[in-house]
Amino acid sequence: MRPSHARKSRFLEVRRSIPRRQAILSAIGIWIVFFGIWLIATEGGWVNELLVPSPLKVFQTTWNLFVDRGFIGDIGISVGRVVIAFAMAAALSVPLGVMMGSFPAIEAIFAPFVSAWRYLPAPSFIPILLMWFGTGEAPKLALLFLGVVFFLITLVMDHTKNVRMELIETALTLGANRSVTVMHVILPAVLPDIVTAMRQMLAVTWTYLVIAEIVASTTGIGAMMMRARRFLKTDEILSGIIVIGALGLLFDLLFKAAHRWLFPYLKESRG
Amino acid sequence: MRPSHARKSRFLEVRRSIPRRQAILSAIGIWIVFFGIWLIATEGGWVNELLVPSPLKVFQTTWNLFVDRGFIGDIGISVGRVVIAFAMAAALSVPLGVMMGSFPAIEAIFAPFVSAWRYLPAPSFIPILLMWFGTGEAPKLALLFLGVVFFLITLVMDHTKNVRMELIETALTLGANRSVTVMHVILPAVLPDIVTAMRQMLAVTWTYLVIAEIVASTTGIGAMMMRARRFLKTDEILSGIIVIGALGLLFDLLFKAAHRWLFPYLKESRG
Amino acid sequence: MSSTVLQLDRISKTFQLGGGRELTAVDRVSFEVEENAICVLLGPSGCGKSTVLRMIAGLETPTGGEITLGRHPVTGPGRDRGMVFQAYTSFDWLTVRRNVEFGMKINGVPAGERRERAEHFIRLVGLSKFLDAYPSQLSGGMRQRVAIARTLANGPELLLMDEPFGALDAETRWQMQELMADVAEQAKTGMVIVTHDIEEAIFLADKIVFLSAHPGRVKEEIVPAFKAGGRIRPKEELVQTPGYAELERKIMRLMREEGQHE
Amino acid sequence: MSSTVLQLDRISKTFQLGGGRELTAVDRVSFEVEENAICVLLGPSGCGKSTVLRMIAGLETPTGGEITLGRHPVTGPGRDRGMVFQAYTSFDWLTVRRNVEFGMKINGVPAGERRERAEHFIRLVGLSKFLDAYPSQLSGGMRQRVAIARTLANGPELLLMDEPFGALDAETRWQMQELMADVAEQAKTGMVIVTHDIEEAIFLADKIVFLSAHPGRVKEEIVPAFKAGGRIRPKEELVQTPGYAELERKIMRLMREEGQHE
Amino acid sequence: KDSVNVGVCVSWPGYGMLEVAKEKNLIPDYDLNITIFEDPLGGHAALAAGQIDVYGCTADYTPLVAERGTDVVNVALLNPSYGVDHVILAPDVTPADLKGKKVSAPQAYIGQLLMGVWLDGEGIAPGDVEWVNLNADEAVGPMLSGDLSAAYMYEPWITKVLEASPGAKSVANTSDPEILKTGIFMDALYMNKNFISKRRDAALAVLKARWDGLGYWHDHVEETNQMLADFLQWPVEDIGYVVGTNGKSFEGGIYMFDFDESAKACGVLEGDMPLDLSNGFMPEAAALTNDWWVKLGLMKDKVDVTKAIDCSLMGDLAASGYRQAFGPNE
Ligand SMILES: Nc1ncnc2c1ncn2[C@@H]1O[C@H](COP(=O)(O)OP(=O)(O)OP(=O)(O)O)[C@@H](O)[C@H]1O
Ligand SMILES: Nc1ncnc2c1ncn2[C@@H]1O[C@H](COP(=O)(O)OP(=O)(O)OP(=O)(O)O)[C@@H](O)[C@H]1O
Ligand SMILES: [Mg+2]
Ligand SMILES: [Mg+2]
Repeated sequence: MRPSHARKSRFLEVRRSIPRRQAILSAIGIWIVFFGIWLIATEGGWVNELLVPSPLKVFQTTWNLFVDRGFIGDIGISVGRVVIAFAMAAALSVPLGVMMGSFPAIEAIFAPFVSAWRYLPAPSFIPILLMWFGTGEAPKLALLFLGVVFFLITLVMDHTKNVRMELIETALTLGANRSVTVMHVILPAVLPDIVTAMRQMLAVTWTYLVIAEIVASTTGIGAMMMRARRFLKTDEILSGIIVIGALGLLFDLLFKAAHRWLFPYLKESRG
Repeated sequence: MRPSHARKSRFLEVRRSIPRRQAILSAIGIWIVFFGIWLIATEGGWVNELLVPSPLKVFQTTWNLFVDRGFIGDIGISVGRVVIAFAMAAALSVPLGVMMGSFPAIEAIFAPFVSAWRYLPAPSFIPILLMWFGTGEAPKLALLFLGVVFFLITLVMDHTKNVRMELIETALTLGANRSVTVMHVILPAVLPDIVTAMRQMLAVTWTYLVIAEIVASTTGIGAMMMRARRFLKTDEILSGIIVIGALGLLFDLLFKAAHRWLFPYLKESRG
Repeated sequence: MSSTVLQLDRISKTFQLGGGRELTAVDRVSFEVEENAICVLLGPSGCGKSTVLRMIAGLETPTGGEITLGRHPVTGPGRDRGMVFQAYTSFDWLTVRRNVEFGMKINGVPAGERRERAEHFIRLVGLSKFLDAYPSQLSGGMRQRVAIARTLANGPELLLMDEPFGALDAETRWQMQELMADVAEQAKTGMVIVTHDIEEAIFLADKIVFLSAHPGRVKEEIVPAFKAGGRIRPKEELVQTPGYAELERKIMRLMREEGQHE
Repeated sequence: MSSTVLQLDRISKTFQLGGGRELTAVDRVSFEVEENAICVLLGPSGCGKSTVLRMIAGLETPTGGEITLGRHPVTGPGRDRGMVFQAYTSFDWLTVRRNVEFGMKINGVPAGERRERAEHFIRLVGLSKFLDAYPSQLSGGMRQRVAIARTLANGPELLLMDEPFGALDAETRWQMQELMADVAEQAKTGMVIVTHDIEEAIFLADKIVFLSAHPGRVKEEIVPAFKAGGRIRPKEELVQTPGYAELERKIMRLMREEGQHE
Repeated sequence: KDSVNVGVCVSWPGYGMLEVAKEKNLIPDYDLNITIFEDPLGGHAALAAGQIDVYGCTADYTPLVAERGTDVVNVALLNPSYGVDHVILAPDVTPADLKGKKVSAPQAYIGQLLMGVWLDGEGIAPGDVEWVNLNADEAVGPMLSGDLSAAYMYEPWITKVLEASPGAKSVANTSDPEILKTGIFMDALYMNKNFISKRRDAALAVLKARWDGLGYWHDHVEETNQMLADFLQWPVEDIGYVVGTNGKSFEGGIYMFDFDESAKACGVLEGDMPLDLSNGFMPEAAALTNDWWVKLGLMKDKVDVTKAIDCSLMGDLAASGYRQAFGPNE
């Protein structure tokens, strides 16, 4: 028996969670609006078809790229680059960041350095990278690596510093030495946060892909987009953007799934 | 009377804060090591002096740039672009992010859109931006804006969602309506976190500067660096990188100071 | 003697959990709160005390029954029912004075009156020295006093408190309890207080509503007979009062019985 | 009767604050803890209880005086002094069993013995059903029991606890108190417990060390005489025991006196 | 087999003849390792650092190399631009109106030279216009929206812009005899000095292979154009619009020097040059380019451009009796 005077629910309620149906409809809605405006703008001739082709054209092109032009190969190469560069960045950032977050003496050494290098305009390193790494995969990986590694170190360090002091002191009073404390308490405690930070930073790596693949490259999504620029194939550029967006979201989902899978104990149960 | 058996302090102690002196020495030390290696590498002829000039040369060049070539004007222009673009990004992100964090209905609409656009490879939008915004300042600002705005929205939203429910419910039971709750409780509560998020994201804007200033630009640090690249003046490129790094750190300090100044109530006092 | 200010009439609350499951947290709970009286909700963890309080505040909608405040049914949160939470809810960006003025300001009380009332209630909770301090400069107990002053200054008919002193240490908790007893007398505001602490319940309550768990139902309503003559202070006296020890044991027994179910 | 396991000899601790200021948190505190006995540290907030406990644990270095455990001076944290904090310190990424085995594992106890001891102590704290559960699946009280089992399984000579039950609700707190009384008897481990709760102190303590504030000094050492015959259970009985009410009032008075200083 | 690292400056058919040589096994003793740099400057950096040995790119870079003193030399001119590069004027704009208006060209690239040379011909000094730093593709949008008064462009944008914006017109291109004879709108082959001095045989072999590849193209235009299309991932028609189908030149594309012509440009072979160019004009053209960079404010001084030119390899080939001369196929 719901009282008749029950508060009537308005569309906008602070922190009132919404039904799943509405969430799905909203998500679909915004994309319909987006593509709708795009479609109207192009079909209605508000924008030059040459520079902004209609979404239908772009989908068509995307389809063709996949079916006829082996775009999947380019995607594979780009994904490979992003993954390898990111893995290298993680392989450096996680140990270094955890050490910096655990030992103030180490933080004092590296933090002033790392925080300045975050501002590094990675693209201006291209000539230097080419000089050092030649023309193979190395300079592209190095660019992607440089674009993300300093942010990642900073984030890992911050998260490590947030590991609760009580956990560390508990380990110490259980007889743990420094290395046990770091490896068996601090590291597992911070790992879920590290994975979350990696999820966020992977997006940065994707945004750098286009720049990296201009560097001595004929393969990959970025190189395809460069070629498309040359021939004014805006539809292919937009295809590339859409594919990168979709890949980004896909990786986001993968990271989320990995998070759930790696850290089953974080599932909340019991009230 | 300190007991003679006091634990002897080792260099690496988990979470044992270090003396100020050590912190300062470490910070200076790492830079000395960095410039030292650089100096030795160039003076010792391990690298081609033309491609990697010695730090002395770079400082010399930086000095010349300032004194003889009016570099300060370029810097002013770049700083202006970064600040304006970032201010625009903030002007959109803060209201939108706060609304998304406050109203699940709004989040449901925009979140799926924003999180896909984070992966946006901003550089590939250059042709479209030029078409829409012409060749003045607008496309550069737009590029910087696009590079950072989606990250910023996401961060503001996340922080807003972390505003404690009790604060909101307190406002409601004091008789606040929706707009009062959002404007006078949620917004001031999340503002310190927003400023912190902005501090972090400003770094991203700086890394995009070099790309933005290739676009229809002959002024600014980025354009200077592009020209330097053309003429393979690595010393000037490195000067640009150093100046950007220094500016980044300067802005970081400004944001820190602003944070202290804007939120005096966050100063911890009393135990 | 005194009239009823709040009435709960067979209030139920069923939460929808994930996967179509349901949880009845509160099941046909009825009780009344008299004017200017302190009603304490007691019961084992998870018995629905907070849920009942939140429904009174209008922060949750009952799935059954009716809550009446004065003559009007409760349909949402409102300034007539002020709430104090266990977690500190001081607005950290406002000084103590402006915290206390907050409710009045958003309700359009003129500046002069606002100032006066704020100062009155700040004095009442003993923070006059800290008028222009920020909450971060205060201790936990002082912050909680700010929250209480803020709520009282807003002139609610009823003050709702969910374990308001749970996070405080023993001595501060006593001070707060005594403060609340004073406030109840001076500000003439009815209160519903949720607590775990039996001593606190006995000290403060004009009436104790004991809830049982799974689902939350009223198990017993207890009116401490020995308090008929008014509240007993100082607290040290209370433990010596005839009847106190029996009541304490009785409630302990109730608690323990309920605790078993878990 | 029983010998001394821990001895504090005029321990002081002065913290260096910013700007060259100093704060003497603990000033020449001396007391002893006997084998298998529970010593409770009581005192107003900020009187240095935690600091004393942390110095015993070796987590802070005294600026004066000497702490002796058995025959050896304390110079740093070690497995001979296990510590349980108020905040939950279960390692969320390990199951209950592996949490409890943690200390033994890092100290090189062979797997078989580890397993056996872990199971023994998990049984002792009543969590046998949850051997393979993760801490996040447990309630607050159960997590605290994991922490206690983990510490005990590591075989410390002394168990140090800083308001271990402060975050728990009343009924769970009682259960835990009774558990600790059992543990003290069965595991034969001495304990130093910091608490705010007078009832808890009286129930658990073989000796109460009452500290005064600013700076922290030993104000009084109290040995509850009525407990000479052993601990009294169930708790409901305790409040009825002759001498209990007097002791409670006495401590309340001490607390209140100290509270004034603030 | 020794390998030689070759770079190609943007995917451009003119630089593709080494790929032809490689695929047709015209250089059997060496492994050619060919990389395309979509970012031309990246290639120059790699060449200067010795990460690549050989690099095909525009000739306007020669004075810059001389100024910097990097270990890079221009060893041969490959082809003039024969109408690829245009200056496009917006509708309703006359050259005389351009003072103070926005004109676009990629700063410090050949496009800016062309724009500068053309403006100069119209009596407008570089300082009299507002330069906008844009690549051809980037200039399309602003050109269509009327933001620019003139722009440097090449195909396929010229056609698109002329179609979409009636009244726009091409006012100058690199096939104009006046512009051709300046000799500065050229593609060139660069090599790393250390490569030449340490592996002179390899350098000679690569250079020869380049001409052999060209010869193969001349003889098998259709097959080779397809090969280039695959290599660059271009449509084959577009290859035709650059290098043509007659095995020599394409009006609106480029004009392929044969070996003899290039050797004459170096001055290592006697004889007259086509296109109103003079024998041995290479240093002259580089010096002129240098002048233009100075005029445009991008270089400070005149430098000794001969430091960055090395015609000895062409000379060795010529001395060894290597000859190649051809005109368009019938
Ligand atoms: N929003 C909600 N969604 C689902 N279940 C809820 C929600 N809020 C409370 N519950 C459940 O309702 C029951 C009663 O919760 P409530 O918080 O009212 O208990 P409580 O008596 O206040 O407990 P405690 O003493 O621990 O604060 C619990 O089982 C709880 O898990
Ligand atoms: N690391 C520290 N640096 C500076 N001062 C400290 C530090 N730790 C504690 N203090 C100060 O020492 C005094 C004693 O603190 P301590 O935490 O030991 O008190 P306590 O009795 O445990 O209080 P509570 O009951 O609130 O837990 C306090 O005034 C506190 O502010
Ligand atoms: Mg509750
Ligand atoms: Mg403490």
